[in-house]
Amino acid sequence: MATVWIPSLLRPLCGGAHTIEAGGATLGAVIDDLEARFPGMRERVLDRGQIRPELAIWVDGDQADGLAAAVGEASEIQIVPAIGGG
Amino acid sequence: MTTEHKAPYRVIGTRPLRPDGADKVTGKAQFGADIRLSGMLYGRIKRSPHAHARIKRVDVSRAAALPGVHAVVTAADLPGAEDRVAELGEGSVNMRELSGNVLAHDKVLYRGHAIAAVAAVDAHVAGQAVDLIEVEYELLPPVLDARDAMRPEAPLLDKNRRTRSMAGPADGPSNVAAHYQFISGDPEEGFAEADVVVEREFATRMVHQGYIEPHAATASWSSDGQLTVWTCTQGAFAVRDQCVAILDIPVSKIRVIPTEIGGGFGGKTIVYLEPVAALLAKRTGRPVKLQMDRSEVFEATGPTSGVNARVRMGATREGRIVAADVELIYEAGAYPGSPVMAACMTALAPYEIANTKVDGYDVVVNKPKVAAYRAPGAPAAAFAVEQVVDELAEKLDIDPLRFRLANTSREGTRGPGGRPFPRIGHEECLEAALSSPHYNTPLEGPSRGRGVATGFWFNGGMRSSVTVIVNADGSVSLVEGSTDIGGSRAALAMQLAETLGVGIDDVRPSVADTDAVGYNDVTGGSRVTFATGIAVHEAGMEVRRQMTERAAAHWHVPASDITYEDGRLTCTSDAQKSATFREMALQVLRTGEPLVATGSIVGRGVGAAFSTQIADVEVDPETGKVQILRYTVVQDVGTAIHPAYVEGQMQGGAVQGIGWALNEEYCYDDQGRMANASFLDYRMPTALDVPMIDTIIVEVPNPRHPFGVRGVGEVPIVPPLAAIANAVYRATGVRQTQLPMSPRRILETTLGLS
Amino acid sequence: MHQIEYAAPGTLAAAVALLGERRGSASILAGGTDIIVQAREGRRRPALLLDVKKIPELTSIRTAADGGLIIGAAVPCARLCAHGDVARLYPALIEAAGLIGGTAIQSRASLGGNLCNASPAADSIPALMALGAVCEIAGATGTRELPAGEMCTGPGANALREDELLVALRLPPPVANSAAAFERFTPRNEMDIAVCNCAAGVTLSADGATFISGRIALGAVGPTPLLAEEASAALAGKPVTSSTIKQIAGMAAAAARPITDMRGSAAQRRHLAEVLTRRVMERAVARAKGAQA
Amino acid sequence: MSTRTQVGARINGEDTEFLCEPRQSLLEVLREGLGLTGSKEGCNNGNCGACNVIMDGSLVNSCLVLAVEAEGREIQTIEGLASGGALHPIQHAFLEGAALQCGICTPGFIMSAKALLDHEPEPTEERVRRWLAGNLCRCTGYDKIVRAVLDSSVQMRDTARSDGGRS
Repeated sequence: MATVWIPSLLRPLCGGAHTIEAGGATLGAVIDDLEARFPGMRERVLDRGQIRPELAIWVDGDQADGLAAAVGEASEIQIVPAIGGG
Repeated sequence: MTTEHKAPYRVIGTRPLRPDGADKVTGKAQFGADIRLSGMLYGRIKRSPHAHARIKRVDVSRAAALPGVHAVVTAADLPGAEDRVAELGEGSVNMRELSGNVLAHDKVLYRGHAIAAVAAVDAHVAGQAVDLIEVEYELLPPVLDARDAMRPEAPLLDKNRRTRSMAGPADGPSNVAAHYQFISGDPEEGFAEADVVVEREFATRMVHQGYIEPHAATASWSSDGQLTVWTCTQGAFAVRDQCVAILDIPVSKIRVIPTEIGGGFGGKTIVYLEPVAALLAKRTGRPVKLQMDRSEVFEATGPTSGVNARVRMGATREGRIVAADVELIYEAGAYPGSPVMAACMTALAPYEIANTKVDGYDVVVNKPKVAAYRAPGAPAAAFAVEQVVDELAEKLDIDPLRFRLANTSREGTRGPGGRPFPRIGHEECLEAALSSPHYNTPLEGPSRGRGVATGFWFNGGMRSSVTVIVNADGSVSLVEGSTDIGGSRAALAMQLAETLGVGIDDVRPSVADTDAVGYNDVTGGSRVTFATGIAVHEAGMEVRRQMTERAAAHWHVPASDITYEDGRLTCTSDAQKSATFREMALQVLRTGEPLVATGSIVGRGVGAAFSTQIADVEVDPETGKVQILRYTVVQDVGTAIHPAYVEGQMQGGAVQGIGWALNEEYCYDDQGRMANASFLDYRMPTALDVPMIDTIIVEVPNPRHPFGVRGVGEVPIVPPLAAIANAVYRATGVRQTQLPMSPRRILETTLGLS
Repeated sequence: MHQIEYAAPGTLAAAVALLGERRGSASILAGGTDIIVQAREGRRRPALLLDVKKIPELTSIRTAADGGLIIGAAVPCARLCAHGDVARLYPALIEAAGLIGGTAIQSRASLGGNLCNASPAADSIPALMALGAVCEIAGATGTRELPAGEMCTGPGANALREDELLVALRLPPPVANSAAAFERFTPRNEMDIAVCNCAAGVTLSADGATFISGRIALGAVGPTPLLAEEASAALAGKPVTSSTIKQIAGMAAAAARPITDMRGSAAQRRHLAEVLTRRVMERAVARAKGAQA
Repeated sequence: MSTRTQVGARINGEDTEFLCEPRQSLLEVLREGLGLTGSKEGCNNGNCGACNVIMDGSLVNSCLVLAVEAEGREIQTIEGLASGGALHPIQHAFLEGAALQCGICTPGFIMSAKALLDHEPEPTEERVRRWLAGNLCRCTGYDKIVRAVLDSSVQMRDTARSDGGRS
């Protein structure tokens, strides 16, 4: 199971947990798993089936290109706002 | 302190002349305004004198009738842009808002907001025509302060705006465009554990990047409907894609040619003039050049946010920071998009703190829409946090650098959102500062003080492409698409020379237009030497592979028999068969297939950059003037590819920060008019205001870059505001919670003058 | 910029005639460092720019019969500051004129332009006032003289009639045991406008123990540079001590009528008026004593 | 529509004639009329020094000189500094010392430095900083620029000395 860090403003959706173990071989599958257990999660993270442009989802230290990003058994997933630089 | 020669490298770490340098010292280099085309017209923009008003009527007839005027355009000439968010590589931009910022549709939201544009035979006639454009306004009350704008009764800039957050959109309309929050651990429990708690509020003003080159763009349409745009930009592809969206034309119809760029610091990442020049050029059938004057640059481009911050931090008697609570309110300007989320994520990054809460608010006000500015969001947050950290250290009677060292982030420390740091060099920076000659030289004399501060900034990855062409004489052309603001052509050419084992003089780098090289995200986020460097390395390795195959065919041996080392191909099965890269090129490229390789990458494995800085100041107790006596920048750069330009980034960032700390600010009257939109009254440091800036390059290689590169450009501007504030405190005994620490502010806070 | 005409007459008479013809629609172009910017920004809209740099009277530095100097109104600051007699006789003027803009501005900007532009914060005007400079003015009806302190009548407004131009500034020869000094305060060390500036001229008794007379002028603390008259008058007969200087500085500051703008607050300017007056008086006294030694 | 004036000036050693309107600055005519775009417009009001040129031996902001004022004057711009393909020692010192990043302010700095070293061959660091205070640079923090000017002054003195020895 991958570990997903839940952003503070989404924690009310999942009983206040800071991290949640979720299953799936891809990022999309992990989000499906979260949605199944904590309805409403998907639409906070995705827009029309894509990662919301204002968000960045990191899998094991790299920003995921999309929902097909591979997720391993011991993966760490973080959901954070996207950042610009100067 | 720079290691001039590192054992594994031949080219990296040396200081060759930059390839574009000769043209820049002789005046030959072409910058944005230097474009001159046959039959070219000159454009000028009509701008709002009001900070907030509804546009009731625009009458361009008198302007259009002026002899010498060829066209006048308004927002009505722009195709309606969709209300969608376009990905431009630098965070996200709402296209309708981007279009509205280029030419106001129905409301003007800040003084300087563009309303119409004129093309004429020369700039003087265009200027006269602009004066003849009549605009009727319905004045609306301006909102100029973020805290005022957050009040429920505040006038709304956009009645359809609802606060966005991960919790979903809010119910009612608001000037608060977004709310960000990060909580880890249990902050209240953490504060309960603390023996010392410090809480303070801070405020900074809007400031500008202050690049010396004003924005300039020239557009020309061919008779078959192809648009060419010349512009000084940090990202030719970003300009292309924004023009495509705003003008509603296919990508295949537009080519953007980046000129040399006279500074950007994040401010040249979004379009202002390009789509307007394109409209005027289309209308007139002639090339049109638009360039801003300095007051337009101040009033109508994208400065960075004024900020309100509240910071509360607690530490144990032993010197361990156990809790932090930070609230950051950032002005977005006229449209959403302040860098507050980056501020939230950088504010506490230098420290490992178990219990933290950070809230950030992105608030629209009637000021120009902010753009990126060097480490966007981080300096103001560090100004607040690093003073509170300093105060904790003082209360605990611990040396401020040692206090930071005791709490430093390390590999594995989790930041906001739970992301763990990879290998970072903050600890090494602090140690280098502690053992620096500067820190170990006592500062003596009255009204003098020494301050330290530390800062963090992300590195960007994003997309880069390069093409490497091996010429028949063995020289190598490097075609890249990352516009070069501060010497990146040199840094990339050096990485290619290193990869191929050839001399730096054998590599000729050039920045290509959008039709001549693969996609490249903007030059920003400290990403080019890192990410485009990876693309260069990839292309270089492909050249090596192809060259090895050619050599194998030439020598009639299997490729597996050939080694490539230090720029020499050698056949392991026949030592007689050995040739340098150049010799082999001469053998195989005169007649065989041309040798071309590309590198196209998404920059993964970004490093993280830290800088620790030491400032000595003297404060004139009678005038309040702060003089910088000595200044040292310590920075982990991963690997310094070209140490001279790495030092240059460190020095330049520090001095830009010194300006921000001491004198720079947007001064507004209560109607939202900027009172100091000139280089005379927007007081950037001159050569006489600063000393030599000492640099200490720390090299903790980024393990995920082939040469260990970390982004260098942005982080040096993060610590100076706080370092100087801490120094002023030591000199005067008074904490400076507002910027700029101008003589007036110093007198007000030290003498109670008001 | 709007359409303008340009003329560069070679004689004073021709210039005065042209001014008379144009009846207020002409502006004088000396160094151009103010007028060109103002015309470009639409703050002034002269129909004619009258370049005075070809007129000998405006571009020369001459010694007057009384031993003082007559400085052409259009002499650029760089030439003024490099002039041996000016440096010897009026170091305070060099301290002031040398601060008008950076190096490139110095090549063009002039005392006459600085004075006629009548900025409340102009650096050379308090120095000219403290030195007792007199304006030599030419016009359709002849020439007249005016104390430098009376040239500015408001922000950006001067006492010249439409047909007049400033020809030169006449500086009286320094009397024995006298000296002046100038200082300004700016947030940056260069390329900045004074938040407050101050010049003081003092004459001491032969033994250096008593003030005979003095003149203190302040800039950027009122609509025009101003002479602190009470403070100046109060100096006569006072002992040369730090407490006198402190007292006079306080009186000078009391004469200030500053406003708050983006360059500084009223309170800051009033405070600086006192600090700067004290500092320039100390320097002027030291200089007067040094001159005597 | 406009009254154009014919102006004759010696620009970078060549007698040059051009037509201009009185409202045009020397900078505008250099750039748009004569194609000498090495002088840059950073502020157009004399506060940044990017347009600095040398007129009759004096450093001026070309944005604050009317083109008509150039009549009969000798003007030197960045384009006239290198002789026959060889960089001027100041240009070389800037290149060698990494005294430029974006490069937009560089021509102005080099012209200012030349005016300084023409007047004062041995300036101190403080003198260099004061002289260059009218030139804004936003990239370098001035450190390497000041060093480059000091380095070139040494270089030029050495060259002058060895030239003197020969003649």
